[in-house]
Amino acid sequence: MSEEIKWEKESDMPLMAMSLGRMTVNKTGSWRNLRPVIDKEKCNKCGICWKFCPDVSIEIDSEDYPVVILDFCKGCGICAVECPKDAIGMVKEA
Amino acid sequence: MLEIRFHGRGGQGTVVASKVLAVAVAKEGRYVQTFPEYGVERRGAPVVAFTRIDTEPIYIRSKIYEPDHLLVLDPTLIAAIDVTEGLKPGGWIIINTEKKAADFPQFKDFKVAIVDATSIALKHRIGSKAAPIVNSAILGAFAKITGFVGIDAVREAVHELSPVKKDENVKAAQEAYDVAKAPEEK
Amino acid sequence: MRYTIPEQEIMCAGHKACQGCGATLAMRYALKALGPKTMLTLPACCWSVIDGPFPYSSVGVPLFHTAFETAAAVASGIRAGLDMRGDTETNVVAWAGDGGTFDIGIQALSGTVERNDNVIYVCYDNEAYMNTGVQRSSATPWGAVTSTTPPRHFKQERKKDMMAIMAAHGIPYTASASVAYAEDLIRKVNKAKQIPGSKFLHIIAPCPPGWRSSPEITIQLARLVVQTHMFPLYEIYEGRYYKLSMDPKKKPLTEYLKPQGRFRHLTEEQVAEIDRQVDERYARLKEQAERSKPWFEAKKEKKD
Amino acid sequence: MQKVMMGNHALSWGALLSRAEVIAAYPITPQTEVVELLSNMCADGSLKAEFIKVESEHSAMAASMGASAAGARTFTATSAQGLALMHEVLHWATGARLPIVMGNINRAMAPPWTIWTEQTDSIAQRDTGWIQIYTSSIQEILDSVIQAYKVAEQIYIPAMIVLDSFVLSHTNENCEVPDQDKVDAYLPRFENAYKLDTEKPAAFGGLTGPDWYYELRYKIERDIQKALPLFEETGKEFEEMFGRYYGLIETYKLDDADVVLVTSASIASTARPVIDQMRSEGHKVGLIRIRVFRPFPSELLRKLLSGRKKVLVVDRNISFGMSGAFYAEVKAALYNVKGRPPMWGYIAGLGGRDVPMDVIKGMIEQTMKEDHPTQDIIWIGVKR
Repeated sequence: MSEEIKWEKESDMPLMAMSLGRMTVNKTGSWRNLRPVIDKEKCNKCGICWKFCPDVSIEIDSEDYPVVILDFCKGCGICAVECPKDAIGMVKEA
Repeated sequence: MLEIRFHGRGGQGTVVASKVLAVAVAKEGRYVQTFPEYGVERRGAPVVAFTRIDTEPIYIRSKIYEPDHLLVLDPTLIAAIDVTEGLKPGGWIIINTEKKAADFPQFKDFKVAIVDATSIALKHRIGSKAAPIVNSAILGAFAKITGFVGIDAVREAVHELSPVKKDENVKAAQEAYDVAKAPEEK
Repeated sequence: MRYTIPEQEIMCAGHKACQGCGATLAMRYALKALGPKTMLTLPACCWSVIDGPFPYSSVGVPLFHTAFETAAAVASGIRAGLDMRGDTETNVVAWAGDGGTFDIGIQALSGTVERNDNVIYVCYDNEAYMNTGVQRSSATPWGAVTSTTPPRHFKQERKKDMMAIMAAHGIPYTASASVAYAEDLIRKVNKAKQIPGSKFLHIIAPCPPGWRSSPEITIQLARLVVQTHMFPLYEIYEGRYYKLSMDPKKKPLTEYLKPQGRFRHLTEEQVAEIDRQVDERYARLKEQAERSKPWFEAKKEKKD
Repeated sequence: MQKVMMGNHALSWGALLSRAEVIAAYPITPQTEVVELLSNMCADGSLKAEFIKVESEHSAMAASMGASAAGARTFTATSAQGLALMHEVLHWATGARLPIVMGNINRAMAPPWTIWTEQTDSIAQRDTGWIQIYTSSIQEILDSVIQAYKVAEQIYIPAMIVLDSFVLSHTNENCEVPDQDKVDAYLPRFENAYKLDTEKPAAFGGLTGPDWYYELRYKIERDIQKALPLFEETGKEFEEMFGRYYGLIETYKLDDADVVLVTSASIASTARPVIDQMRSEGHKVGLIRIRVFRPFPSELLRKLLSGRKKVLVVDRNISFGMSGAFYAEVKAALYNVKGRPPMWGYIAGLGGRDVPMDVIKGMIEQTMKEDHPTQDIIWIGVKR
């Protein structure tokens, strides 16, 4: 995870627009209005949801189940559509 | 400062001749500046090149309007253009021709010297019959007649700058040097 | 769990892509295949925004942002610079959208591949200038609506055949791919990595805002575009030898067109016109693949 | 080694001696001999460089950027239309802080088609953040390539070496080719501290908002200003090693001069014998040749010009709707100085019109005759 980079003056920053950190500072979870919820009962651990996530927001846990990283998931819903077992539902964010 | 103008046709080696002279002069430790008449002339068209020679660094960078001396690589140009335009009275005109110096009465205000550079070039098989390359020979004659540059420096420069037939070009320069004669002072 | 694509994530979360962005998946997959010893150059395109603002980045490899029409030329320069400093291993990749490839960047691209410079050029194709708000490009398909081709005057020209243009340069490897077929896409990137000279990859990347489609059907569309023969997946070796990566039974075109707002205005006759174009092109492709079979067989025998 | 060479070849030799590693260039009259000789040098192995034979000047600069970003010393050359085509990427090279060195042969802009000299092509690029060195001899062209790398690579600012079409590009003259060993000692191998590096992956040039873009521009300006002392330092170092000094400007018989001619490039060279001639006629005239136009040596000019009786600036370029560029900038530099001299601005030699000694003398004489300049542009030799 990257830390937010803060400068006060020009001498703090590099010579040119050169990146110093990763975009993981940007918690895109706030973009989401629908949240994927995984039903472990139905999940067959195929990994298709992980494969098709454009936001790198699904991780595989130690038991091979997918886990949605809510800090970053934008709620596009691809995982729910592509899940062969209908194990992912999209629920409204409160 | 000496200012010299070269007249020829595109493809005859006129610009190269001016460069060879410059290299020869530089080898003798003097300052030179040489440049063609800038343009987009094509093969066969009249071509002009200039050389400045001095013992001091040369700063002037304008064209040469009143040259001290001329080299005419192609005698047919004499009828076509006024080669003497701006030429200072008493200046040398060195002409590549089969004719005699006396055949150029129109140049009475100048000193005319001739050399048959074409025959010398053909003898040494430099260029083709249709397009002999005469620069080496005419420079040999220039060295002899004017004494502005030594034949050794000319030979070296010719050798250095000839892309092919280096030895033949050197021989042509030497032969022209040997045969060239300044006309008697009037 | 059975991973069908490499586990390693080089691109990170937090990037600025729209929900359901196909171009982002293209990058995620490509980087998995390319690995960390890769340098990217990126002209103006959606990815200039997606990667993130200064001083952050999401791609996880060195990236040189560059002017719209220069991706290929900058890649050539990076390659030459690395080669001169003794690094002939690092993958140099130009990563451009359809605008930077089909249109404004085609001159530099043609120069780079004509010289057969050892770079991989990837065009992620979302079929319009999406970064500036969906204006038509020469990659926009016939019939589509964009902000410069409104419904009453939809795109009247066919999509430029960029694959054929690249093949005409005779480069060693040209391939099309879709983000719905991640394994195939990754296989092709891996192949491109192994072949010296210029490689061109053309990746279809659905764009929910531009295509006026729901973000959740991005993969479905990327699959249907292949299944309807709208965007066939194939490879071209040495500019001459064609190989279909898959030859699916053609699905009705409407399955692909209907969910997209950009095609909603089309009449049945107009859909039939697209269908005709698709069939014509697919038949030609199959013919080219058929003619190339002996070459692939000879190559296979040689290997055996 | 003593040679007789043309200005274009002096650029190629400069690149060779600087050990340029990547060259990306596209031919254009009157620059072609630069790339032809470099191609031959690469082909015969005397120059160990990769020559990318790009399809346009735009790609020449783009490929140069890529090579420089990858850490290689990079060279290119162009002229006029080619330079104009590069315009966008010239800004890019500066913004990306890539110390590329480029030769530009000053050729007048079309239409109408023309190939003769004028500075408007490079003057039009003065706001791109490139260092601009206007040369006035073949020797200076060669030496300037080496010095330009030395300056550019210390401050991560690209540099352009400018020479007159034909008058310098195609003129052959004596040129001392420095020893490679000595050039190597003067100009060490380039190590780009900000190169693309897979060990330290970073993105360069990403979207930057109003909060920090401003500071990045500030840094470019701060660093290009550093070139002013750097030219003097590297010039002195160059003089110690090679016996020739190159600074920001060159002065001639300036000390007691009442009337000072300020100009550049080949006109400044022809002006020297004019000054000699007029001095011998008893006129207290002097010459300043502006060599480095970007960054502009304002402070130095203020020091040298304030208190003079009259200054005339001769421009072989025109910023349409204003005046000659050197004139405008010399005037601007002196505006806040007490005792600033009146300044005359002449336009001469556009499109390669020859500027011989008598024309230069005429401008000085006209200046001496008039009490005060009455117009921003004095056209010399217009047929009207």
